[in-house]
Amino acid sequence: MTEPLLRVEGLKKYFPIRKGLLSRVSGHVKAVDDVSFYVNKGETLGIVGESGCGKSTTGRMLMRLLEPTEGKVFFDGKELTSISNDDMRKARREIQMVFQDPYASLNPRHTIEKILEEPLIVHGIGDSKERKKKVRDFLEIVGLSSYHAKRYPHQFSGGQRQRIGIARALMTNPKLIIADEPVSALDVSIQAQVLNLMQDLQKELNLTYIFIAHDLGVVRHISDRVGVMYLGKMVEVAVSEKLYDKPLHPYTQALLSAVPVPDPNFVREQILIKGDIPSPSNPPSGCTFHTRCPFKMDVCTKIVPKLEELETGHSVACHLYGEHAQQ
Amino acid sequence: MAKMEPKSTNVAPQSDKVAGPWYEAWRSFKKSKVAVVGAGIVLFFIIVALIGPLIAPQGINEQALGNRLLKPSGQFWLGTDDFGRDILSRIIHGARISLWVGFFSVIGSVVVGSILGIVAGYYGKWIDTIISRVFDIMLAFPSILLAIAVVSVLGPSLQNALIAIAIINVPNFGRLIRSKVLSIKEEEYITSAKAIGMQDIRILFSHILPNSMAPVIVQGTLAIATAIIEAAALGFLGLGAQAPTPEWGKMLADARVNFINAPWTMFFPGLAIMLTVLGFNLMGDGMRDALDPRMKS
Amino acid sequence: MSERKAILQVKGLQTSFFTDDGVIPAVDNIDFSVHEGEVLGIVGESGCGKSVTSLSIMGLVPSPPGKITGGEILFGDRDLTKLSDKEMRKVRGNDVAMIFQEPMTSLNPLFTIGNQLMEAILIHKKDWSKKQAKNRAIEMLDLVGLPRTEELMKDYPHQLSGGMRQRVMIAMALVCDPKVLIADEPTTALDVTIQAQILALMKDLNERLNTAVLLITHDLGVVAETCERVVVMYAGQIVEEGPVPIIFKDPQHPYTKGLLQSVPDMRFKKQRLYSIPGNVPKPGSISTGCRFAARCEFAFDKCLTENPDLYQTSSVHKTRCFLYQDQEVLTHDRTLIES
Amino acid sequence: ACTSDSSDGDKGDDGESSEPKILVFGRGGDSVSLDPARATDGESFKVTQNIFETLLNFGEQDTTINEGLATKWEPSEDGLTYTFTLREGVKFHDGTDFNAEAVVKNFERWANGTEDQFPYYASMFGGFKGDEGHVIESVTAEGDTTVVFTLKRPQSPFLKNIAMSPFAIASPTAFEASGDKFGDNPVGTGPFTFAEWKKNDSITIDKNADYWDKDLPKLDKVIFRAIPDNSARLNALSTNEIDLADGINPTDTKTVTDNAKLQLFERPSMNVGYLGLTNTRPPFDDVKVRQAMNHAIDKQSIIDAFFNGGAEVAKNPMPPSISGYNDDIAGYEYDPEKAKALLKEAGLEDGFEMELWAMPVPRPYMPDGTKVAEVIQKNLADIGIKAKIVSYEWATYLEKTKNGEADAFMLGWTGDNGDADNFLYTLLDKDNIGSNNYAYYSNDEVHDILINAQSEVDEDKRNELYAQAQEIIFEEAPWVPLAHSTPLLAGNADLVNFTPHPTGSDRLNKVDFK
Amino acid sequence: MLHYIGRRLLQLIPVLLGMTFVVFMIIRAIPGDPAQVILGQQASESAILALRAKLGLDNPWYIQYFDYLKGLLTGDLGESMRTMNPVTDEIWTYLAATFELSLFAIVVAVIVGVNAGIISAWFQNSWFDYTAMILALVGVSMPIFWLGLMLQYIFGIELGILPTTGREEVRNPVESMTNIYVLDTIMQGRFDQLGTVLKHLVLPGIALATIPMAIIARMTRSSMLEVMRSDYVRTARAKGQKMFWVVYKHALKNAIIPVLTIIGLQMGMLLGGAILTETIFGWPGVGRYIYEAINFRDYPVIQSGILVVAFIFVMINLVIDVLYSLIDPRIKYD
Ligand SMILES: Nc1ncnc2c1ncn2[C@@H]1O[C@H](COP(=O)(O)OP(=O)(O)OP(=O)(O)O)[C@@H](O)[C@H]1O
Ligand SMILES: Nc1ncnc2c1ncn2[C@@H]1O[C@H](COP(=O)(O)OP(=O)(O)OP(=O)(O)O)[C@@H](O)[C@H]1O
Ligand SMILES: [Mg+2]
Ligand SMILES: [Mg+2]
Repeated sequence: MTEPLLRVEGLKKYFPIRKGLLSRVSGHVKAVDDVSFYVNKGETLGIVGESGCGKSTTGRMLMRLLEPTEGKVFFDGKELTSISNDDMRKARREIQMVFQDPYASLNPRHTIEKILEEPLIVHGIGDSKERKKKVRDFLEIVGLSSYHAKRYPHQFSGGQRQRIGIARALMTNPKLIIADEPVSALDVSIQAQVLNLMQDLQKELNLTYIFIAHDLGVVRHISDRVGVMYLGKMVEVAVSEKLYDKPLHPYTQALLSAVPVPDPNFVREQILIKGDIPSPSNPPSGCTFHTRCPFKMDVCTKIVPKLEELETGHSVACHLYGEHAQQ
Repeated sequence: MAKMEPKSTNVAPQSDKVAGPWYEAWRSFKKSKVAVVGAGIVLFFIIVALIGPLIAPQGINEQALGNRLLKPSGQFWLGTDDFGRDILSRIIHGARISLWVGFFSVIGSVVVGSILGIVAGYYGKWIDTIISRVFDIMLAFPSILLAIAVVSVLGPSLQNALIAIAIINVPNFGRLIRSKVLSIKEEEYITSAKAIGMQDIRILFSHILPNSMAPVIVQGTLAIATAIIEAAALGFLGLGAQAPTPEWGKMLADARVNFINAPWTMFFPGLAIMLTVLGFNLMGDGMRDALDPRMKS
Repeated sequence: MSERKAILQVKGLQTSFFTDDGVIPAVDNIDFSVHEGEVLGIVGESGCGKSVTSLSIMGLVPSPPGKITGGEILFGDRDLTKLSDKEMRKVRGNDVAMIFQEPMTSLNPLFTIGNQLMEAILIHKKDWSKKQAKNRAIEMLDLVGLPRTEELMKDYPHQLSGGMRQRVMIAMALVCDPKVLIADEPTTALDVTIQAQILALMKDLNERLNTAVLLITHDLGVVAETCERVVVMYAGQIVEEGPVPIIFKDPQHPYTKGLLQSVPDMRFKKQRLYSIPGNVPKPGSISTGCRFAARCEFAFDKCLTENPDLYQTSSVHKTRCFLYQDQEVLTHDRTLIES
Repeated sequence: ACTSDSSDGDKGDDGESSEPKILVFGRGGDSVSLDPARATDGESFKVTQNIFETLLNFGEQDTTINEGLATKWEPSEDGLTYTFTLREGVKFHDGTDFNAEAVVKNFERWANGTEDQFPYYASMFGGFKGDEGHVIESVTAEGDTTVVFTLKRPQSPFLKNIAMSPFAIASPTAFEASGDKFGDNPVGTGPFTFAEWKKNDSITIDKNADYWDKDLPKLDKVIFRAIPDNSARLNALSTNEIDLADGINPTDTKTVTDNAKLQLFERPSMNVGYLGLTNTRPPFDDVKVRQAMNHAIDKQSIIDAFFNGGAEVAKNPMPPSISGYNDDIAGYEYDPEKAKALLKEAGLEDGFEMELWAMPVPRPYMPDGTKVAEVIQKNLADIGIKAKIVSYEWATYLEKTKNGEADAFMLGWTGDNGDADNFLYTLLDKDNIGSNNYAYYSNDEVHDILINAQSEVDEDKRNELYAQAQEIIFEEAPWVPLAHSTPLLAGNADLVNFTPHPTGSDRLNKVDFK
Repeated sequence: MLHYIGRRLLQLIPVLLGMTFVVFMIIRAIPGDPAQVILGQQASESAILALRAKLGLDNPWYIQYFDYLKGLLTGDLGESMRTMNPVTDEIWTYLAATFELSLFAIVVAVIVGVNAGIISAWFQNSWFDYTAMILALVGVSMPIFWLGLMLQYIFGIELGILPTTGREEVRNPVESMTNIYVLDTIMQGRFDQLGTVLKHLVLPGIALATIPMAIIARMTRSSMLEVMRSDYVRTARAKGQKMFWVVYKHALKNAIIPVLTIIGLQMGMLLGGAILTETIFGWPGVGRYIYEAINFRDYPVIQSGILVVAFIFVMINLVIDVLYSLIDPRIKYD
């Protein structure tokens, strides 16, 4: 197998909780706890999971916008986690990000032109004239017009702003785009426009996406493979057809069954799981899902299940399928 | 791809006018009656300050001891002081002094406060601790006492009063900028600037600073108001402008001996202070509403 | 279905905001009714006036700048828009109750759950003792499936998770047995697994207590799963109304159609999503003609100059589109579309 | 534990006199210490003057010598011994007897003290026991009522010194018992006893029922109240919150006289306000320039405007009320032309630039320094001198002028004991450069004259010497003497027998309400 | 909670220590010799030298500073150079006077300011709102010394209905126990005196209250407006609660938190910064005490006075923070 574009090994992020007089570290929020995955060139990896499970933290660590507590990130053969800050800064030309809130991620005091030109200036690409031209080109590519260049973010609708966010990510011809909930803030009809745009661009520019979302429908639509996260851990990764058709992890099953389907005639078998997500600062022992799991076994409270490939392209971290399955 | 979006957009009128954030702020500023009144008052005093010598009916230092303490009249609209000088003319000249002190002391504290605030907020760590502690110490002082002490060290004069006022306001701006920097640092567009690979210094100057300007401008306007009062208070205590400068606070102090027999000598300079300060306060309020979207209803 | 009595009727309701930038008709001439014991959904994109509609019913439109400028809201035979402040207070929470989108911020952070629940009771049951109120409150907390209710009464909102808070909100809305419960996007802020719990609870309560529910949402999935009838809003107007199975199977208004097609379905992968071009117009920026005309692929000249009425296309189905102006056009168009 | 405290003021309902007579005296500041020997400030003496008594008293409104606790005093021929006969039947407020022993103990207390404890003693009697300059050889009691002072050398103002407030006789029992704290609980023989001190606010003294003069005092209680601000004090007077106020602005004269409920008092002048010219700083090292300055300033209009006429134009460094005053001196008349001519002679016909220092606080000799400075500035501008008014805080001002940092500075002096020496020697002798000779004026001839005068016992000869000195000083013009002001007080119209004293410490024993 | 308070007090130490140093250096940088001012203009040179020696002013500054700190450690604030009394003894009476006045002012300011703010927010854009807010703006723009003088002129001189200086009718003095006269007179049952004491409080109290009142009113209004837009206020209204209770129960409790900060700051400001008012109204307060000490270069009084005022200021803020946690269950200090 050829080396994937991006490979992540044992990524962890523990946020210290400080307390007391000398702000001693009294504990940790285990936002991301030992996550490994890879993304092949040209494909889209979707990451889903409920709020606070560590999706964004993972995304940010890939670009070292957050320094990982542990773990390695390999991009295009290079290990990103060990290079200097300045080298990392330069490497960001190849990896770009699209953010959830298209308004908050655009500086309200800059014109669109300035916002889009900035990545080029930062990486010293082209002269002023070329840059301006490129800005206009990309505006057209994402479906806006060049006369929009002189405007300010607040003068655009949500969908248009997200197009600007995407255009900015594209300016430096990156190989990988990490999109953190790029459509969550958008209305359904606008969401479709942006999803289509992203798909078109991927084909045209041969992009690789990591697509973070909590909407399972959207993730299925856009992803080739999907990873499901729960409480800082990756509990299941599979090619999207397999995941949606035959989810293995009880959490994935519950999640899929909880999503309302826009079809009044569709009767699904609902697995209602009880309770709330536990706090990541004090995660349950063993399998972190055992507190809510309908199939809980003794072993689940003790041993952390490993993410293991059950069949090609389908990995799951659950004792139901491992060596303890017989119990 | 053309299919994705038809050319029709419902966004903003197609006018060529670039409605930037400052322009927007200006528009909502204009809409606020209070703000406009405030700006009007301020403008009035600025004009008075600029062309004062041309419009003042009399000179400021023309003593005519024969005309002492005359009541307001057709000739002396606001009466005369105990040197027989025209109070109106002196108030007109005083506008220049008060505005001068107001503006420059605030500019001084903004510059120094901003530098300290940015350094503290952006670099954090022990530098932040030290600067913040120093601010704490300064803020724990009763500010007027601190000003008095500073002027006492430097010697009473208008210029030193200005310096003292600038000094006591430094921690206010320092803290404001620091907290602004800290909060803007967490904004998504800063993360996105980092994500495109932008250098720290550039982020600071191109993103953080411009976005912290709005509250500084608002705070600055309001601080001018306070600075004018503080300067007058120092003048009143004899620690500000020196005779025969027609500084309003000093005029008030000089008039105190005539408190009972010539109350107008005290009334009008005080009124002038109050009006100017009111103007700046109104304007600052209006600007806050215009610049702070949170306050918009 | 139609024999069920309408308990809440909204007729020609108009609510506008008088702002510095001009008058914004956030809700423009809408009619619908809520029947006894049913779950009626309102869907539409952000800013189309869903919340303003519900606030108008409650008499809670922020004023200034908002104001109900026309129409009537009949509860039984009383017009809520005409009630005095005092009379309206008796309706709120007692006859019509409401829960909001954000369970995080809808509870007062500085008072205990118990205090807030008992307040809701004692406002309307003036002759009740504290003890009675307390018992009732605990009973309601049990009803919405909350654990250790006695202690919960002494807890503050921040000590509860989002899902629990939303349950408290529901309990609080139901303490006085209202006839109608308005739920404005009650699950949008919650995670899917929690959303599923809450929706199940609401459906269950609706069946058990026979409270009519007006469920506002932008999630078509929620509507499909929970509601009997649905009202589709677009830019301050109702564009389509009818029973859920019919509308999902046979949407008439081009907007509804587009909306249904643009939702990615989790069950299967489409190559490409349908997308409605353009953006939702800003309220107040529409001059004449059909509000959807600019984004509509079927639009013709008339659509740009005249605003269509809400046409009755069957006994239970209404659509605001010239395509359905009369039956002829209707059938003509049907064939056209289906071909 | 005052045994003699019978008039319990407000609370006691003593049958006949229905209303206790209370005088509220408003003044500029609080006292520092009520131990007269330690105090240095006028506000303290104002109070101690009424709690304590001195062996000799000044005249009611002058500085002549009158009987006090001593009824007789006899200097020896050579001026080296003084014999005092003490009043009998006088008791301290603590009930102990006043006698010769007590007087001796007081003088011993001071003579064994240190400069920081009893500064006035040191400066009036030339130091302490053992010091070379110490004037007093011994103080001895001869019987109960006779005290004999033996001096090392004649001291002409000796009796005047004895009459000064700091040398009031305190109860030895009390000061021995309370030591350093005596100032908080003073015990004297005076017409009033100490009652209460609310710091920075008020001091209350009560009638001494056992006072040796059975007719006095008339008042039951006096409350000294600190109201720092001059106008506020006058307000308080007009609203009847106080009965008597000192430090009345001259400009308020009319306000007082127009008010039928008020009356104005003038304190006889014993001061001089002047514009000092630092004689060592160019161009003031040139006598021509100094004379020009003298001619340039229009003293009369200054007095009219800012002393409200309540002052006399000064031509000498001491006021006319003091014996030795030389009235033959003509003074420099206001004549800008002459001033210009003098400047021209000095080679400064184009004028020059200078700093004009103005005191920041009102003083009895100068009610409003900066305003007077403004007029002077104007006067100087008329002859081409550009003066910039400079002011410092009082403490700084004193230090800097003392260091000779000012070109020209406004200052003044109030006599301590009404003696010419206390003006001429203190202010203008070269011995006092770096101390009270702020003008750095140094003239050997003047010095010799003044030293001679100090031990000259013959009054006429002394006066002759002082007249000479004034002559020279006039010619040399180290200052521009400006005014001898008459400090003003105002009081309730019902107040009678109030006689303000030139030293600033008033005895209130005869004061009464109509 | 106690833990938190302890921590705050510990954190206070470097600040106060820093302050002592700053004050120490500043006042020694002020030209002017304490001995000279204390002894007066007419003092002889030798007396001045002797006093300097006695006050230890001849020692190098670091020794003086060290001595001062040593004293502080044992709770000794030093002795006034001028009166030779321990500062600890003296400052209490001044503090009490200031405390009484500021408390009166702040109570007036809070009662009027908070209610004006609430009503303005409740009836936003009504005539009451406009008038109150214009008055508040005029209030914050007021030079306090001018206001004080105007009040004296109008009420003291023109109308003659209120006393213009001091704390009491001096002819009928209050027997001071706590030196907070309102308290003293009540404890002694002297209600006639209480009346006059209150009368004396009115003018300086109003002068002092104006600015905080205006600031509090504005702050309350904007805080209330924000809270009134909040979801939980809408919830309360949706329950059918009366507007009065919505405002005074649900909204006020939330809105008061930022206002409390302002109240604390203003209270601190009044305690230390009322020099002008205290001078104009002849109030023997701590601001004037320190100001006069500056004029007299009474180093120990300046140093300790400012230290005490700063300490109180910080303590007030601490009390306010503790109040927060009582009001807001979300705030937990530990
Ligand atoms: N800077 C931080 N300090 C401490 N904890 C943090 C920090 N950032 C995130 N966390 C915690 O880490 C966990 C994971 O956060 P993250 O933002 O990655 O979640 P997410 O899956 O993206 O959630 P969402 O869907 O809400 O965006 C959360 O519990 C969060 O509280
Ligand atoms: N307080 C207000 N002032 C001015 N305009 C308002 C106000 N509240 C609502 N509007 C206008 O009314 C329109 C309808 O708002 P509403 O809140 O009902 O939308 P919604 O359908 O509930 O949207 P969402 O799904 O985002 O909650 C909005 O477009 C907005 O412009
Ligand atoms: Mg996230
Ligand atoms: Mg809504």
